[in-house]
Amino acid sequence: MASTKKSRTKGFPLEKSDLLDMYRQMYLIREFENSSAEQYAMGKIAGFLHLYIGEEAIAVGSIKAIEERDHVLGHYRDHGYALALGLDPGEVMAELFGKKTGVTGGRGGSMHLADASKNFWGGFAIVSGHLLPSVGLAYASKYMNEDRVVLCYFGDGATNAGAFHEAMNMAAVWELPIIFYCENNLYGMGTAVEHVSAVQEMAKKALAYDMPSMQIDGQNVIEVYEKTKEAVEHCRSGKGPMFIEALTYRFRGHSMADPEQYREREEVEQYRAYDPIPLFRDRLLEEKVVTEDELEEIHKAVNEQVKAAVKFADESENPPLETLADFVYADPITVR
Amino acid sequence: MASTKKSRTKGFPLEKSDLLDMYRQMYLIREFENSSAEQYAMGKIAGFLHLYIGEEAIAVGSIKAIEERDHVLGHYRDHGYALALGLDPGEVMAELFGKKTGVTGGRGGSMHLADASKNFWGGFAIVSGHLLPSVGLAYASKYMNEDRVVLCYFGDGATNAGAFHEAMNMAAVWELPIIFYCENNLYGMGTAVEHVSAVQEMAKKALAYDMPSMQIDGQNVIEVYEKTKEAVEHCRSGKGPMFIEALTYRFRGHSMADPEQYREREEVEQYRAYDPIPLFRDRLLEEKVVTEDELEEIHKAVNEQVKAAVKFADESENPPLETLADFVYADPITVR
Amino acid sequence: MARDITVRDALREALREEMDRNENVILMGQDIGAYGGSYVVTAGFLDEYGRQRIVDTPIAENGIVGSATGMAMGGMRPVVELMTINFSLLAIDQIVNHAAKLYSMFNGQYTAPVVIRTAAGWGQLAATHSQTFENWYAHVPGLRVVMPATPADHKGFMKSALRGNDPVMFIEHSLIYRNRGEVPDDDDFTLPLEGSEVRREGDHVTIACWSRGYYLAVEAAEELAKEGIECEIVDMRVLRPMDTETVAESVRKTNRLVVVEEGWKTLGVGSEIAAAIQEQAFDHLDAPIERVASQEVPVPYNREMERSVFPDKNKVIEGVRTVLAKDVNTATVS
Amino acid sequence: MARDITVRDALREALREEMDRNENVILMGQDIGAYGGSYVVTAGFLDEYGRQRIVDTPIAENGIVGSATGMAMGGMRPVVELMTINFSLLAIDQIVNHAAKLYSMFNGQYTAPVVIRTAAGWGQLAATHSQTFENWYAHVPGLRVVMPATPADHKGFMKSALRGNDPVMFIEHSLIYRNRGEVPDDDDFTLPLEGSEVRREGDHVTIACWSRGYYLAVEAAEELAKEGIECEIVDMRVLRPMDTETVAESVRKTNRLVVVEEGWKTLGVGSEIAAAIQEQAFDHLDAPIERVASQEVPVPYNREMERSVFPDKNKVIEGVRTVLAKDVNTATVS
Ligand SMILES: Cc1ncc(C[n+]2csc(CCOP(=O)(O)OP(=O)(O)O)c2C)c(N)n1
Ligand SMILES: Cc1ncc(C[n+]2csc(CCOP(=O)(O)OP(=O)(O)O)c2C)c(N)n1
Ligand SMILES: [Mg+2]
Ligand SMILES: [Mg+2]
Repeated sequence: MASTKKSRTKGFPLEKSDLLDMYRQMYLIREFENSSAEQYAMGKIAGFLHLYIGEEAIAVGSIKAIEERDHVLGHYRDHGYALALGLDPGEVMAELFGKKTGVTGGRGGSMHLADASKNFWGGFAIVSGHLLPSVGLAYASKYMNEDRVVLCYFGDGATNAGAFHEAMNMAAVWELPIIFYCENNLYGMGTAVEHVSAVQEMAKKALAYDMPSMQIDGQNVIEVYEKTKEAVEHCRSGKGPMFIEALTYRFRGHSMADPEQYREREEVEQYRAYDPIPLFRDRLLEEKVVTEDELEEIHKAVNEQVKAAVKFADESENPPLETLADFVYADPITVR
Repeated sequence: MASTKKSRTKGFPLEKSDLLDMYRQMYLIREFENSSAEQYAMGKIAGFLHLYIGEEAIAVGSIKAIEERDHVLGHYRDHGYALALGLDPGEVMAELFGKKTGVTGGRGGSMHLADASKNFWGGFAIVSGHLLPSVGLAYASKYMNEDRVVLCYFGDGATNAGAFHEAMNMAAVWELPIIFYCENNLYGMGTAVEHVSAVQEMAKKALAYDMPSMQIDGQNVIEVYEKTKEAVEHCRSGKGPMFIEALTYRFRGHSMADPEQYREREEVEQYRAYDPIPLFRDRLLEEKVVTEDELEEIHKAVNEQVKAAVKFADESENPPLETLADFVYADPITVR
Repeated sequence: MARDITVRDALREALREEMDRNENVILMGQDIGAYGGSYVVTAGFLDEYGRQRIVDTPIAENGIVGSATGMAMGGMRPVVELMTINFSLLAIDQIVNHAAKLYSMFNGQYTAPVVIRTAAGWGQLAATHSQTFENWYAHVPGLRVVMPATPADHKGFMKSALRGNDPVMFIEHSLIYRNRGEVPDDDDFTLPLEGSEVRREGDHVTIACWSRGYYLAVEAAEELAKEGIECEIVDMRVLRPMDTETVAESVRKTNRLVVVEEGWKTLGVGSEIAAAIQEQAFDHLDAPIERVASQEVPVPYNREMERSVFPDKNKVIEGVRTVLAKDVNTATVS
Repeated sequence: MARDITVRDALREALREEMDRNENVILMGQDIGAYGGSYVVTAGFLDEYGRQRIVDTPIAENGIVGSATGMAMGGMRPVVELMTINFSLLAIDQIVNHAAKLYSMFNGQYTAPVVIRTAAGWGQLAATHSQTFENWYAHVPGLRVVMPATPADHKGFMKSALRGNDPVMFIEHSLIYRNRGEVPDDDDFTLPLEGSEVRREGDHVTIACWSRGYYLAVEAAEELAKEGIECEIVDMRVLRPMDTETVAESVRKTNRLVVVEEGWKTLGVGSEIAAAIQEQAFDHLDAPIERVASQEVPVPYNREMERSVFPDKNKVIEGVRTVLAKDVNTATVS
């Protein structure tokens, strides 16, 4: 959510504090994940850990374009959304550690971060599964006149699932305020898009629903912000859903378990030239929005924050075993 | 399957015997179904009975355009496909009666006609369910170099189901010889297309898969034949799948249980002007392909055939109860 | 005060009353509006409530349940109608992996109290349209699964489901919509979503049943009573959480148990009841628990074959005779 | 001759041998090719057999199983890999309403012998990725459901599945791929897709188990043997058709039964085994059948919590002690 003042920084659609905030968030996500990879190697995090490294501009740019009341849902690669939405890094790290202080109390783990108080409904681990609840939230927003837009993130791989189609169609028929946000990183796990999708440009899939769409540069946080802003306005003005395809690339494996035998090292190296963080940093420096020193300060502060997050997670307790059966049912059960 | 000779009747892409055969088939489907409706009213047929009345040109025109080796699959509204493929009307009626002599031995009923020896794999009652096995049959045809095209029929309503999307995408990715044949009769059960589909033209749905498509007049059996022929050639030449949307209308309720409260009588009356049978008959007469007498002869023969079919069904036996558990497993089971 | 109404009318009343009480209650499903519902439960509702609240959906079961789940997350109270329980298989990922898990997986942060109405039943509809999967849903923590028999239960459970906070599989049966029974005259008549009910007392044998099976049990019990055999009938009503203690209590008296169900026998609900009762009333059983269930075949269209698949009064009677025939005195402790 | 190999290698051998034997056998699934398979079962296969036979599919479970079913109808022998059994819920309509029914519904005209490989298992993967639904599939007539424990069974069943004519749910377990055992040195080694197996003899108690549960049972039995308690272990192996007679036979000797499973207890496979055994060996049971199963909660991510959900050696031992503690002499026949 951008600051509300109207002043803008030269060459940018946002003012300096917002720009620095975005930079800080991207850097935070990156460092948080680098650290979590280390913690994983040390055995403090287990199960699946999917890193967002290389894709940070999408979460940060798009979430900057929405309001606090808007809804966010994403898939399991969800650290970026969580941190961009302002969830506490310590509590997120604690969740990765499975601790009681984690954002979902150690029940969800990396794939299931959520904070209902921030309208972040979660990371979801069934590919394409959350697209349907996302449609329902948009329906509720419209039905109850809440003026809340839904931002629903998913990958290129998810667009081949039937649930995607059902969600797109219903959102279009019901003219719902939802942005289908496709992060096209060219692979679903180890499978390249061209082997499994009839079209390479995900945005084409919106044609079947007469849904407006855009294809954007997911490595450029400012473009992401601006285009998402447009889409959000489209949705708010009652024109129905929008499909955004953000072109991106993940620099790490699908999850920590991935031996990455399906792509060449050179390919990864090539895409590293489009690392959204240096790209943004260079632009901020070029346009003299910030100085190296200011950036250094941000880096230092973030590094401290990440260290503190790990410490917090480390020192937190496991959830008590007696609470195992909590939250299975919301209403009481008396029969055994 | 059209006769192989090259001679053609003036103004038509087929010779007289084929044209009369098509007329006869359409008339047979119509009379067969009128009769089955009566049998239903008499309680000899039960469960669901979905009539194809008004849509006969599609099954007849399209099946004329394929070869015997090609595969056909359709949904539960399947009498038309069965009769156009040459299944015996007596055995089809017997199936509707649930008799042992029925095409599926009384096990399938109206919704599940099939004759594997004619590569008619069945009517299927889960909306959109058969689209996926259809894709698999096309895969097998390609993999085993069999040069068999798959004709897969379904309704407008089926295009909103996830399975449709998964089938379309896989067929396109794998470049399979399959025709997705959408019978757009404007309603899925009692629900008008515009209330449930983001696009009114089903053919638009093929855009998401870069799949070529055509929208054709499903009331014109000759157009159906010609366009299907084109599509079949497209598939045979290895160019991958094709989507056909045949515009049509069903003159009767969705099934015998339908009180038809979702549409006005006038609407139905309007569409009756596009009854494919008189349309075809008038054209055959106009172009002097046939005489009234010849038609009369066809009518008489068909009427006899239908009467005989009912008699055959009536006189056939129920399947023996001892065979109930046959065909659950193909290989023997010895444990109890 | 109470009135004698049908199961269908009990449902209609419950839905209407809750819609009138809370404007965030909406109904959605295939052909529930213009068509009036496949089993005519919502006939007339579209005219009364309009397209905003009576939503005809695409044929997209996963989509319907999934979007309703989102509506519920967002504060609405959607009632989904899945035409038949057979089609719920297409929605089962949303039911089991989403609706049933959100509350727990996200540590109690939010609930998704979607109510899924669907109908079991048969009637020469052949293999894919004649199944019942209450046993599957009853396996899943996080779901409440009701499968009522009486009009009062249909009404009371539906109203509770719409006031509660858990996702509910509400399983109706196409062959009992016209069955009648007393329903209290009270706009706030609700019933807790748990607990079995002894509906008939008897000393000789217990019959555990639910939904249409309850009516079969009653027919059988009436016939057997003529011979002096008194059946105690326990209507299970709610299959998750399942109250087997009421059955055990009854078995401690009758020492014999028959379970009636329309699902296939292997791993049907009866298997759980049998397993639980042999735990809870081991020393009281004088005969093996008998399960009267469906033949294990895809259901054929042919009428006689179909009838031979499903339980009926006679098969229930036969089941009772089987458990009575076992003479406890011949039992050998090996 | 036999070799000591892992479950994973047994599977790899079976798939390779059958692919070499019949060129219409193909493998398809998400990431089985370039990635090598989530559980590395098909690593290297793409290079060996090429894209024609090792088909990386879209993330479309219903689509994968449905199209494989069509391939099987058309004369091919597809082996589908569904990454985990959790995702099979998205394919369950094709599995249950299509593959399992075509042969019967169309009166024996054709079969669709698709083989569906999928993995149960857990490992801090949280609620949607830690389930096992063998009980659901074992409920369905028309399906064969195998869930083997030993490398030999994995190999022999897979080869049989690919030579047989029925659709097969072939359920593996992610936590036993590295377990080792003897496998006969024979390219034509197949095993009938039915029948349980007594794998360890003992007089005091019978343990029925399958898949990973078998290994837990062995651990428990070894520990109990030190105290002189001898467990008879029956590996169920095939869950449909289910051979409960072998269990009953064993119970007629031991008079006590414990079932071990990783699914939720209510309506798990254990419920069917218990229900069947109380029918088949009623007079021989000296104690209620005990089910050692999962806690009935969506599985949490936290390691300790997760471990507390699933059975382990100690819980099996506890189960055995429970059935042994029941003193038959105190049993009162009411
Ligand atoms: C229904 C389902 N099928 C398979 C999986 C296993 N899986 C997890 S992530 C993934 C790839 C998804 O790719 P994409 O949608 O492109 O997102 P990305 O990981 O590239 O961000 C797969 C196949 C799953 N979680 N759910
Ligand atoms: C998965 C599934 N959902 C719902 C139904 C019930 N149903 C049967 S036919 C039908 C309408 C299908 O409409 P359409 O595809 O347009 O075909 P038409 O009947 O118009 O030829 C519905 C909803 C079903 N059989 N299967
Ligand atoms: Mg991707
Ligand atoms: Mg239609």
